Amino acid sequence: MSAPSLAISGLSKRFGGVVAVDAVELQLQSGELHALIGPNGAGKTTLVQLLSGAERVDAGSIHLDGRDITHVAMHQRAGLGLGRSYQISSVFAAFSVLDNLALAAQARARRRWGCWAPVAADAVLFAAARGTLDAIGLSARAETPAGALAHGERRQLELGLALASGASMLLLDEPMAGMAAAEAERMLALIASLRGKFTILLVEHDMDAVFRLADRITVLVYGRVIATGGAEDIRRHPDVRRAYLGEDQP
Amino acid sequence: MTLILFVEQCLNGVQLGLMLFLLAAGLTLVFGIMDMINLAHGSLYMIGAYLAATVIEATGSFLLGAGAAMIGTGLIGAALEVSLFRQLYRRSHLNQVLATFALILIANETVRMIWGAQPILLNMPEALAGPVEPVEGFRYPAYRLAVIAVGAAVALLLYVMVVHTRLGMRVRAGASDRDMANVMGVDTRRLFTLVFAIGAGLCALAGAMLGPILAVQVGMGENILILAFVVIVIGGIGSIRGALVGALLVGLIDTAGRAFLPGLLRHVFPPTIASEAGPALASILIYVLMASVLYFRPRGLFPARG
Amino acid sequence: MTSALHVSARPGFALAGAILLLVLPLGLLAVDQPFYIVLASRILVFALIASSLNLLIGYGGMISFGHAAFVGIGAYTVAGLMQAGIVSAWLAWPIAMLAGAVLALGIGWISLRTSGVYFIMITLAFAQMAYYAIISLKLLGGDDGLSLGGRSALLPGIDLKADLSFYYVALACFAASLAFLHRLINAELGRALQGVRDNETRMEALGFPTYRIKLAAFIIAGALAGLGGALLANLTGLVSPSLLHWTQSGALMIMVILGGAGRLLGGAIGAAVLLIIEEVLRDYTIHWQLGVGVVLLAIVLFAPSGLAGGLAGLRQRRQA
Amino acid sequence: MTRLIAAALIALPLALPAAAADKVKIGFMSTLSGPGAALGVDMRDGFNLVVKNAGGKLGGLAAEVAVVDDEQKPDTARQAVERFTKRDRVDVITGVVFSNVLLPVLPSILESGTIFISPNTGPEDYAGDKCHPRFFVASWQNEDVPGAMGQKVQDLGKKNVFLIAPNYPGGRETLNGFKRYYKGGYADEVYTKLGQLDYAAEIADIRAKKPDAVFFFLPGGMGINFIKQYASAGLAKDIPLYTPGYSADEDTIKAVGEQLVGVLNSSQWAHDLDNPANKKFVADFQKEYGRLPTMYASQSYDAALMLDAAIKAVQGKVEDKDALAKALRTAKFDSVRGKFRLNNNNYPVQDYYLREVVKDASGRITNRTVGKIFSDHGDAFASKCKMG
Repeated sequence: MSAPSLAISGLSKRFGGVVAVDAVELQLQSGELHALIGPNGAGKTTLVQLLSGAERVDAGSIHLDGRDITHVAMHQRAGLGLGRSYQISSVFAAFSVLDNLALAAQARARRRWGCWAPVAADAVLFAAARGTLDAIGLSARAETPAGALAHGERRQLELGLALASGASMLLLDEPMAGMAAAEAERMLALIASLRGKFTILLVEHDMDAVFRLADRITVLVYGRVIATGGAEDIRRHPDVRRAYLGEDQP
Repeated sequence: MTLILFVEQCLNGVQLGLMLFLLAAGLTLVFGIMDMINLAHGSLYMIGAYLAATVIEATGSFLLGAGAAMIGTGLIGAALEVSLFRQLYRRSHLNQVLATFALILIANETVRMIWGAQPILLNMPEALAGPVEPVEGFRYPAYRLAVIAVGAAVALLLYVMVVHTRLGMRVRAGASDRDMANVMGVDTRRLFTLVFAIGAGLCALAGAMLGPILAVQVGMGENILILAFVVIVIGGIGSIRGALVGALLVGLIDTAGRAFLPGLLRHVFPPTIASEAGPALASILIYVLMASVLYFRPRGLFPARG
Repeated sequence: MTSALHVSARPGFALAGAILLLVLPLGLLAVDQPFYIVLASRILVFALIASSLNLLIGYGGMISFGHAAFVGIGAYTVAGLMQAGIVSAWLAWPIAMLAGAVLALGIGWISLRTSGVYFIMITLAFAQMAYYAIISLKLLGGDDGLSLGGRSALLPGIDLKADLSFYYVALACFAASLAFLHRLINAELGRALQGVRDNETRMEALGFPTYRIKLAAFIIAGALAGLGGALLANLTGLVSPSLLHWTQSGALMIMVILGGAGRLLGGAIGAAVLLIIEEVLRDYTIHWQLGVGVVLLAIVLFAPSGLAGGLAGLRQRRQA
Repeated sequence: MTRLIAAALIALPLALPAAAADKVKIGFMSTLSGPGAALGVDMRDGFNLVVKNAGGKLGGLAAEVAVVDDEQKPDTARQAVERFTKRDRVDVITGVVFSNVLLPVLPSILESGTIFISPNTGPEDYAGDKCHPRFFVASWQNEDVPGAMGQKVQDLGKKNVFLIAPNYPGGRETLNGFKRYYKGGYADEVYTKLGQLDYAAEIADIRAKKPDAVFFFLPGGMGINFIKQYASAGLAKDIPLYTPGYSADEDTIKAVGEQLVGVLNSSQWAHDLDNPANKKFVADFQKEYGRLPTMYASQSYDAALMLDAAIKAVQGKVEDKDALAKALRTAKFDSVRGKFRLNNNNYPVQDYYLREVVKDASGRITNRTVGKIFSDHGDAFASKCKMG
């Protein structure tokens, strides 16, 4: 096996007296779609926050492609190819959908300091943005302000931002949260299409989706990893059954 | 420096600090509970001082003047809260800053129209106009001592109110989590109006008591307002205890700077330079304190929220 | 246009504005009213300053309550240099911009680590520090301020003491600054800045160094405000600590909001409207500030997007 | 939008009437708000009294007096001066109370060719080599009045004096004037911020330093507060106060009362000076405004009289500023202070009196002239002035 794309070791985070993430060990192979599941309050979002750099790590380490990023600032992690989406859509409400994606494309091209040349005249950049626009199926909404999008569309844009920003590793925090069935299906297809092109850590509640999509699954309960493995292993894992179904161990 | 001088300057600092506290108390509650930046707080102080001056000149009674000013300004505050401020609570801070800045202009000109541009110079109440001699060889103006006593009493009263009464409990609940307080059935609308009115009344009390020491004039609220903001940022927005500590700190630093820095600087510079640089440096110290508190403990010394 | 964010200049509008501003003083001279040339210069200077603040408030979402500090340091730089015998505008004005930029770097370095209401307060605190620092400096006139011996020297043959030449220099500075701001907000940094205003966390997650982006905008605004201060010192012929007083910062914010935060011409329109209201009301009543207060309050309550925003809204409605 | 603004800018001046040649336009800029307001108000009233007595005229010309408030701020003054010189095109500007307001705007007034008559502050800057043919002082040089008091305190044999004044040119010059004639020792020399109203820290300092006299110069509301706080600290009985007349004049007496009784002060004028012009002035002023005039009112009244005489001398031709200036220089009028003439630097040469605040027979607290300190006194800088 090659060196893991993302390696998490002994990662811990506490808020006051509550241990939200407790000595988590996790490794993602390059190109893998790895699902992270667990009951409410298991610490999934906290883990994503720690990985993306939004929260400070108390203990443990995070390595991205062999590089220690435990204490690297959030924007620098993004620069190293770590992209994320948010559980609650976090887009640029005053920007049009296209401008949202253009901004992400600007991030990918690492262009920040230009003070003179108009970005709007940059055909290459906008071609990239339009590419993502087509990929996430929002071509018809290009000129709409993101704040005026429907919930499902905003989820699509949310993912689009992560895609366009040039990440190679995606942390997707419940991309289907609050979506209607048809929308969720489209999103699922979209994520499926990303498979193999990106290394993905997918946090999701929809078990059906998770078991269909994921190469491997990790189960987090009370901040601890109780199981990691393929879909079948997890389905049969006694600790997981107990956590989810309340089954007593014999 | 003699001990007497030191004690006297400390008392002066405490007196200034307690008056700042009266202003800061209302400001910090309004800021903490309603999340509202009210630049017009200083205007309430000015209005209170003018009301006090008018009643004192008409009746000759200082107590009557201070009382009438507190009630009158409290009512004005309540009316403002109901008519205007309610619409601003959910607005951005930028909008609040501008709307209340506009109120400053309106209040200044209205006062100028009613009372004229010349300052009103209040006299101290006759009984307190002289000095007292609490310790042999140490004389101190009776009026300033009275100001200290009233300030301390109000501080104590406020503390007891906030910490030990139902009203105070609601206020604290509101300061730490407004939505939760709402859910728990606290009638926040009435609570806000009440808190605002009390804050305005305290402003008026400060205005009335500082009237004879300073001057009742248009624009008197603007500089002291900024000091009050410094106080509440240092103390922690929403915290009465923080406001008291912050106010005393600012009062003492400001007085110490004015009293002792020129003397120290005079060893190096001629008097015109020393006496200009001294107070200015003391004023800078206050803002340095504020900036470092914001930098190292952004929530202030006594944060109201967790 | 594919990008809705892009602010395009309407050439006809810009040309008409330019011609008008160019012939305005000639018209005023024709009717023998040189005073209004001074007023127009004053408006141009404040338009420049307010536009620089608009970059922070309108485009960067940074509610800086201490912009007067940058204006003040620019003005004092020119006055101080003149006192030291350096009168060349080519030297003094860039140094004033540099001083504004350096002060902005220092203040921004610390202030930009805070956010929300704490940012408002800490910028206010720093501006007050600058205010008292100036008062304490006897070298720069302390509380009295400094009178300038004359105006800066620009080119042989151009005497800035003449109100007309000063007007055109102020116009040139304003136009250049506005053009620069126009390019800036459409360029990479400007769009990134607006992204930060809209959603800072997301910008960071996308890989933008948001702190440094804000700091860059802060420095640019500081430099432009420093230039504005340099012009202001030349216009009024005196600098005093009241230039840095917090109410000055408040007045600048008023201009931005009045005109329309986040609109290219917002600062300029706000400055013009506020100063003209002042000038007109002043002749009718000594209580002109009451009028300003009421207008301002009405705008905050009923037209929070400012005059430029209101006009744009009207235009859109007409087109729809 | 830009078009609108430009249109408004062009339209504005058209609405204003053009200047007529048959009147004299006077810009009266003074401090009418804040702690120094009482001074400006008295000066305005004194000036207006002359115009009113002459039926709205000065020197036979209809007088148009535009009164504006400088708010004691140089920036505000600067804009007001722009309006006076470039928009209203006044012939004469007068009224300024404070030197820190006057000094920054004086160059642009003089550059515009407008005449300035100072009814109050007489700065050192323009008394010596920078003296100017269009700058006149109708009051005194800043050192003169305190200088007289310095002489008196010297004569009283004081050895250890505490000095306090606001930190602005007028304040510094005032203490310099005192020090020019007082040769004893000093307990301290303190400068406060102009406009400061709470003197707790300084008074504590005085108590600790135990001087044998306090000389203070705190004009307007500042002085009123200082005296009250000084008395309430219980120092009034132990350490006597001395002051130039400005801080022991009728406005201060009205505000402070009893606590001022016995305070010695110096002045170039007093309301009990025995000359016909003064008797008429005091009576008219009291009748018109219902209060006793102050030094400020008398100076401003004299400034108006001086202008009146000069306009008469040039037979109303105020357009010729050189002639008007020359006429001002030699204007003959009955000054309320008796003997009065202008020195080669356009600053006064006059007598200086000692006054004492007393309670008179009717129980009224007021100033009484008790002696003369300087006779025919000119300032110390006139010799540096090159004007003939």
